[in-house]
Amino acid sequence: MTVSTLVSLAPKHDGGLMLKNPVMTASGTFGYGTEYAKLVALERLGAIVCKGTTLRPREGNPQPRIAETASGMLNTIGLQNIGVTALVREKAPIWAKWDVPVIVNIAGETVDEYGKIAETLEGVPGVAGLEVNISCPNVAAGRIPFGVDCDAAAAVVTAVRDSSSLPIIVKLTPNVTHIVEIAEAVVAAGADAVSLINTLLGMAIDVRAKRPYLSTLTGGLSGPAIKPIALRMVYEVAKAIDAPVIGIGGICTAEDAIEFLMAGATAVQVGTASFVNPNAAIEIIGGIDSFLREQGMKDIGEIIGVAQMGRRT
Amino acid sequence: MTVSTLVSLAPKHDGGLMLKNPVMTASGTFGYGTEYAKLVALERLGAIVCKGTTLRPREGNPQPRIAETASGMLNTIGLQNIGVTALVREKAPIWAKWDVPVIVNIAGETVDEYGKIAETLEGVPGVAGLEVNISCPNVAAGRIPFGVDCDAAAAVVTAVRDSSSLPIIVKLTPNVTHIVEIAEAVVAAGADAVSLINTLLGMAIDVRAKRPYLSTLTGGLSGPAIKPIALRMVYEVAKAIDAPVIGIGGICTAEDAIEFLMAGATAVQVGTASFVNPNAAIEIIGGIDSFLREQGMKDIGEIIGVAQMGRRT
Amino acid sequence: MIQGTVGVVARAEVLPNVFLMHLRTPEIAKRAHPGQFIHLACDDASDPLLRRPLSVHRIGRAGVAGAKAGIYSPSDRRESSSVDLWRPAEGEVSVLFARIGKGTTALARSNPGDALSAIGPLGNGFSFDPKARNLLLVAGGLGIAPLVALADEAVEREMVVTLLAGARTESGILPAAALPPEIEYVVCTEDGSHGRQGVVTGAVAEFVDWADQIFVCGPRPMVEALIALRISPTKSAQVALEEHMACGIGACLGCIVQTRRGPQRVCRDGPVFRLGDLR
Amino acid sequence: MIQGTVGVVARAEVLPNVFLMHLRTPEIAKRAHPGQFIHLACDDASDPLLRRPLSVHRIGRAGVAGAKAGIYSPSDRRESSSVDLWRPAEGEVSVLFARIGKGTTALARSNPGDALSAIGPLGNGFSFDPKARNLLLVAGGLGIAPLVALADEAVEREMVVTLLAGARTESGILPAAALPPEIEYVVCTEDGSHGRQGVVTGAVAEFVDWADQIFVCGPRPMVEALIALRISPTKSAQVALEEHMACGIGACLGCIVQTRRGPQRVCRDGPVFRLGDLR
Ligand SMILES: Cc1cc2nc3c(=O)[nH]c(=O)nc-3n(C[C@H](O)[C@H](O)[C@H](O)COP(=O)(O)OP(=O)(O)OC[C@H]3O[C@@H](n4cnc5c(N)ncnc54)[C@H](O)[C@@H]3O)c2cc1C
Ligand SMILES: Cc1cc2nc3c(=O)[nH]c(=O)nc-3n(C[C@H](O)[C@H](O)[C@H](O)COP(=O)(O)OP(=O)(O)OC[C@H]3O[C@@H](n4cnc5c(N)ncnc54)[C@H](O)[C@@H]3O)c2cc1C
Ligand SMILES: Cc1cc2nc3c(=O)[nH]c(=O)nc-3n(C[C@H](O)[C@H](O)[C@H](O)COP(=O)(O)O)c2cc1C
Ligand SMILES: Cc1cc2nc3c(=O)[nH]c(=O)nc-3n(C[C@H](O)[C@H](O)[C@H](O)COP(=O)(O)O)c2cc1C
Ligand code: FES
Ligand code: FES
Repeated sequence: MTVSTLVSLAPKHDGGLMLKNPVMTASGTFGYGTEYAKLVALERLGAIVCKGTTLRPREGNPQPRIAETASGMLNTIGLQNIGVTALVREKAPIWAKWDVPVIVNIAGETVDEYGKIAETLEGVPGVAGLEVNISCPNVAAGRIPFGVDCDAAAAVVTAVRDSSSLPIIVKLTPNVTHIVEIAEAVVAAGADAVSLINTLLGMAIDVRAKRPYLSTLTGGLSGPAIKPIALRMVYEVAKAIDAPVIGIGGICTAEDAIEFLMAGATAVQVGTASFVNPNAAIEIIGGIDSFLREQGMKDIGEIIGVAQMGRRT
Repeated sequence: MTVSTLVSLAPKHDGGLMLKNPVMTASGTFGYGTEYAKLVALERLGAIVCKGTTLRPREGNPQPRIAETASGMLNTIGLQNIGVTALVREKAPIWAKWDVPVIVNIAGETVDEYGKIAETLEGVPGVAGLEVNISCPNVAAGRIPFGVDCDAAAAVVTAVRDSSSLPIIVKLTPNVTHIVEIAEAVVAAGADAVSLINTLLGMAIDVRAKRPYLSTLTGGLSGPAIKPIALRMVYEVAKAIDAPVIGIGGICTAEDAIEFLMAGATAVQVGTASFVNPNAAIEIIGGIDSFLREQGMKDIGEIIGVAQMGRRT
Repeated sequence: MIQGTVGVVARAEVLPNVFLMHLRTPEIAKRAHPGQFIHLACDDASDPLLRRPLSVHRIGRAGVAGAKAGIYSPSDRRESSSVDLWRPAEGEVSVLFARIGKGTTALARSNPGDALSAIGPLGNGFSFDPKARNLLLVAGGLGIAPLVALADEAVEREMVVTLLAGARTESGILPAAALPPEIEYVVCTEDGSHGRQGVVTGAVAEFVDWADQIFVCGPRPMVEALIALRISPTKSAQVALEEHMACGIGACLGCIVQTRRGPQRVCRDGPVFRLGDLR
Repeated sequence: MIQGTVGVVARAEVLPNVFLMHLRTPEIAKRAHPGQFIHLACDDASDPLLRRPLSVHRIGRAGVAGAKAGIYSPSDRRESSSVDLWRPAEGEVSVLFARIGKGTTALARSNPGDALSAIGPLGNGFSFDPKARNLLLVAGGLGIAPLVALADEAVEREMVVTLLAGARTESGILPAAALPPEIEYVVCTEDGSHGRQGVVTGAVAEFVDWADQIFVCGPRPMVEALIALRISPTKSAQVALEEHMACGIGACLGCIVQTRRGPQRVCRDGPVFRLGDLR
């Protein structure tokens, strides 16, 4: 019996951004893919999302950049990356030869920057889609993240939409009261899909030094600790919007991934878990397949959103 | 050498709600205190906050009510409690004999209910203060929690303030974009102190049953998993407001508590950790004392807010 | 009820994925009654976070049939081979548990000599009807765990005990050596691989008239089948329930079960309830 | 670089709170170079979450002085007593680590026979200057861990090695038996309880002219003191750095260190850097 795990991340887009399975690696946690080439059978992945890419190269933040917390970690990498020009020159040609779609995660400090990055990536072989990270601080609005405001978020999406013919995924921040409103706003502005969640804003304090542990005081919390929050948000957003949702947050095992799919996610991204187990995504793909077989199911679609149906009694 | 750990939770209030040490037990995690009387030397606690109390008794939610998550737990107890009348009759007289202040956590579904509960508790011996839980759904506003809206939150505080001469702590929900704004609003409305955080909204899915695990679909996430988020919010709020902040969220050890104090909390509450170790709060009190001695400090005030000072270099 | 450290004296996998552990804890052994439980921490790190409740399986106490003679010093480490596998020594209690998730997996890794953090004994325990002489014990799967302590005490009191034990297959059935020899042991397996074929509740009818009192522990569907039998209230049928627990002490209200007496906490008002009170 | 399971063959507390562990991992043993590290998972649960990087302390490989003869089957469990404590057998590598936090505490609890998840060997490793003959190795505290593998290989290549090892007190100093016998071992303790009194960097001046090449591993202040000595670049001084790591593979950018060549990843571009490149 063959089981189909094909999913489309952009059903309204030409080409549709079809993935052979719904398991992707999350931005910032799998580098440019190349770092893992020796350990992981990359061609088996649904897709790879590369490190957040900015218009110009960035050196990122001072040390310390990471702190471990209970079942999680805080990071403040500060979007260190080679910049979109180097990416087009050095990374995209490698990806073009791979048998796995690579999605470029992009980040700007102004609406204009987002548009320019998207423009630079237009028509570049090896780039299958864009994931627009709107958790970055909007320098124009006093460093408030774009993603906490419906209008700012929509403006970013419009700018990217206007500069790109690629499928556009918009990555939402969880640090908001009503994530559904933001999701609705970005879909209305032309997002093909949304991905959530990015990291939760957190802090650790070094009690010996009597100061915040990370160089930038706060950092982004990721890992299994945040899974329940992510799952709740995915459930809420999937219920509200008519576009694919990509679930992210603390996914380590096939069971975790299936929870997100059942909550309504069309696909998932594996983040921090890849640090712990570079083959986490590959093992999850195998585990989902086994689960579907065990349940006598023929298509991944049979589990997507099933937990939306009803209340437990 | 003696070390002073005395703190005031309501410096602008007559009496001040002085605690012999800054370690309290959190609402809903220590029952009415009586449940732990055999295992824990209650009189050594800074204060006890009792289970959330409503105007009328409540039976709470169906099973399952709790789910374990990575370094955390979800709960949907649903404010099961004996109601304020039974509390005044059965519990307060016991507390009046204890050598530890007991603060009553109160919860209403309308602004009016908050006022009525506060009225009922006015002048009752054994009740040292009120903690106003504004995470409850505001039935008048379509079940949106009071605590996510500055005006609704302020209205609750005003109602309680008008009905009570007790010190008032307002307990904030973390499920908001800008927690500082809510904190400022409740302090402006007359809160003597704020406590944070309540639980984060989360979900778990039972992949075998293909539905959300908890009877109410979502539940509140607590435990070590949420500590980094809580600490960040305490840091932000303590920097912004001119009233004591009580830090809550994942505190298990003295080091955890000291992180919150250094972030600017005047006191802390121990929640989920008491389930794991009923003597967690007692051990934390001892650990803070040892830390102060080790550092050659004479007063707990020497660590409160020290991490607010500066950036790491 | 105490909170403290207990020492793992022995651990053995007595059935596939089922572990028996002897814990040295004179204070709990002194106080424990059949039907009560111990709340055990599985790990010092925070995942798994919560304690796990396990029934007192047998109690090592003078005057309890399950206890072997002999006094051990607190530092005592015995190798599994030198332990009387089935009977905890004086000052010890044993627990019998299935390895199902991360908590019990961590517990199953404990070695003799390890220390675990425990709270106990917790809950109310079973109570004997002073007039009862013939006792029927009905166990589904690992529900047998608390009933063995009960059987020990009943034997001590010279009562007549029949234990009906059911499991899916023979691999879920304890050997007779695991039980006090004085009792009658009736085994049912769903696939007929050991004892009678069928579910354990099917065999209950045969013994119910004979029994003066009935004690039950097992999965929820089994308990419901027994409720459906409408056993006469004069038999004082008691059932030990399970619910997911956080505190184990009555504070969190996580373990509520609805009864005819209103919502009750399994950890503190139970885990033993009158069968007739359940809905 | 492989990801796989390694077997704990032996574990011993060789100094107070310092553990030596032999790991059976033919694939890593075959590939590892001195200065590289292994990224070890400490627990299957998610707290602690991240792997912990530990240097390859000695390598059991034919042609490496640290290796003892003998081939072991994968199922091999040796008791600590029957192991050559200091030398891993062929197909094994050893790690030497301080128990400081929850990760190393969990690791220190591993028993012979346990399996651990490992990724390795990772990082670049030390490199010999082809013209070098006299090597000066400078270790602060547990910084000695990777330098022993280096000493083994240098001895194999018939180089002349002096190892300066510093610690707070004698309880932090490895016995000479822990090192290849061919090397000169100079001990410094801050309290003078063993060897010379003072910090190890104080003794460096005496050997620096003699040395053709210098290898350093130790706490950051020690490294900074060495940078301040402005050792001639002709000595090709190399230093193994530490930074907090998540991936260990070059993907997360958590372990960046600023160098004269720009930001570098300790895990992939290092952990060994030219002393002269550090700022
Ligand atoms: C009073 C009482 C006595 C018990 N006695 C025994 C016994 O003697 N032998 C035995 O094998 N089992 C017993 N159980 C069940 C045992 O507690 C669970 O099997 C165990 O907690 C599962 O933990 P886990 O981490 O391995 O599984 P997981 O699936 O990881 O557990 C996840 C969560 O569910 C809870 N949980 C899962 N199953 C149960 C359950 N059936 N009851 C309560 N909580 C559960 C755990 O506490 C945890 O919070 C008893 C339960 C109760 C309430
Ligand atoms: C390349 C490399 C090689 C190392 N080799 C050795 C060795 O051979 N022997 C040895 O004893 N130690 C070595 N260390 C340090 C060792 O990794 C840490 O002592 C260990 O990770 C501490 O973990 P913990 O959980 O016990 O402490 P915790 O304090 O709980 O660690 C908390 C967090 O900090 C990180 N961390 C803490 N200290 C360090 C550190 N010094 N370097 C990197 N991360 C750290 C941990 O990974 C974790 O994320 C090496 C470090 C690196 C980077
Ligand atoms: C070290 C690190 C770097 C990250 N960098 C980015 C990034 O550049 N762009 C982005 O959108 N998300 C970034 N993220 C967020 C992850 O892609 C993911 O949304 C988040 O970590 C939650 O998933 P997880 O719990 O599976 O890690 C980063 C996360 C980590 C841990
Ligand atoms: C089982 C449970 C019940 C709770 N009930 C209440 C409540 O009635 N009122 C309230 O304000 N907070 C309640 N809380 C929230 C806690 O007081 C605390 O704010 C939260 O758990 C975070 O702290 P922790 O991580 O230390 O548990 C409850 C928490 C738990 C786990
Ligand atoms: S487990 Fe907390 S009340 Fe029963
Ligand atoms: S640890 Fe991830 S890049 Fe070095």
